[in-house]
Amino acid sequence: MKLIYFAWVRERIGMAEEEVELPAGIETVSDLLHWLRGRGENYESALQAQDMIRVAIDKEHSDHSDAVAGAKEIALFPPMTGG
Amino acid sequence: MKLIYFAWVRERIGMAEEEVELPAGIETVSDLLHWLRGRGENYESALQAQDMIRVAIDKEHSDHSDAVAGAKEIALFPPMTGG
Amino acid sequence: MAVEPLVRVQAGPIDLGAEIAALECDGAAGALVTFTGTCRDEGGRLEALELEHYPGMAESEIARFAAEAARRWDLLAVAAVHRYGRVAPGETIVFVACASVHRAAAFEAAHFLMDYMKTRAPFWKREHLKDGTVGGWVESKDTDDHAADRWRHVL
Amino acid sequence: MAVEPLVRVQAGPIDLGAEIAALECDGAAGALVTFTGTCRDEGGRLEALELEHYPGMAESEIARFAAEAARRWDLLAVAAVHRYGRVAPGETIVFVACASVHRAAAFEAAHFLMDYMKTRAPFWKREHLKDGTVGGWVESKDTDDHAADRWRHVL
Repeated sequence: MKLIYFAWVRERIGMAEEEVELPAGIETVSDLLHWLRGRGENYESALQAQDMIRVAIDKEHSDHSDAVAGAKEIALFPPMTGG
Repeated sequence: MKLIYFAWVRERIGMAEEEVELPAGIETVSDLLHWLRGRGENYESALQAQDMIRVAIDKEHSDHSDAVAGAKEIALFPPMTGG
Repeated sequence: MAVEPLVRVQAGPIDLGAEIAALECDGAAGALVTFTGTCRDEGGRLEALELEHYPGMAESEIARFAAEAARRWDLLAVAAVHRYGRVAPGETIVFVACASVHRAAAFEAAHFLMDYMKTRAPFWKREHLKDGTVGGWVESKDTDDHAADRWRHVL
Repeated sequence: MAVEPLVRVQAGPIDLGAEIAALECDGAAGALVTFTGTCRDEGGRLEALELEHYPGMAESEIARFAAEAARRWDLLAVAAVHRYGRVAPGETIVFVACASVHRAAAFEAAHFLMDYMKTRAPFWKREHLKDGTVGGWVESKDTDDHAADRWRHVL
């Protein structure tokens, strides 16, 4: 599965995207965020304000309770500031 | 006092403006409208839907109950359709 | 500090690009809302609209609404331009622009200004049809009066 | 009959005149409302804004809001253009236009579209300052979320 990061989430993690193999038991976006935070300081720093992280699954806005099964690309980013 | 007419009020009366001497007892716009309607068919045809007639005294929107004393120019016209 | 509204009543065409360019309000504005009212062709029947106006009062009334908009909302620029005389289908009849730091202020002020222009600015429209006849005077709409009325309760 | 929204995400400047001219929606439209969001100079401190975006999703989300606006209101044309990359003070960041026979529809649809662009289109702003430093990422505002939320109750 491809993970893609934007703005300060990208900067704190230190990369724009990566391919990951999710371990068994990661069912929701929330599970994914918890798992990522355990992968290192950089992830923890980017994702610790977990409620603030916005998520898109295959380029559609999604909730933390949504399932990740079948997703090709999950994007994590801060609240948007366009317009 | 100068009276000035616009749109179908002007057309029905048959002139764009005129000078009039108001007789004693014409105190309000409403009095003026009633007096004008007695001046001829053309005025009656223009002003018979009296509630619909809009009024400006010296280029400011006014009510039928407003006093005409001291006015230099009174304009009578249909509801506006600008914009 | 109230802005100086830019108000014009004119017989010639309204140049949108020039009007918008003239609004440059230094580096402070973030949001600009414009309204453009265009002469419709009424399904191809219309040759032109004739706009009668009350010279002097047209300018002063529009200036009054524009100043009221600048008083009610935090605006950095206000412009209102209205044509009179003959206007062909596709041409602009009225142009309103409001600039602000906040988009809600710019949207609301421009909407307010247009609702008042429709019902209180002394202009009257008459249709000239393609078949050579002069159509009737355009009737005012209750919906326009209601639209203007609702602003009495704002702020 | 829904209109086809015109949606673009681009690195180059937005040409207002050209965008408005491209909106010509034959003789039927009467009311055109445009919104232009401009890069502020933040009291002279700002060198440029850097706009990061999510390619693909930016276009598809804006197209989704534009289609929703066309579904909710009776529109004859909808356009939404958003820049990404570096934007200098005074330059346009975002342009939205809605045309309708009715001015209220054009005003509301354009306001709706902007409120959603602010909170749901995947763009992030960062400041580059004149002193050479890179400022922080611009923080989102609760007021923007509330502005977008209120449209949930419309219609």
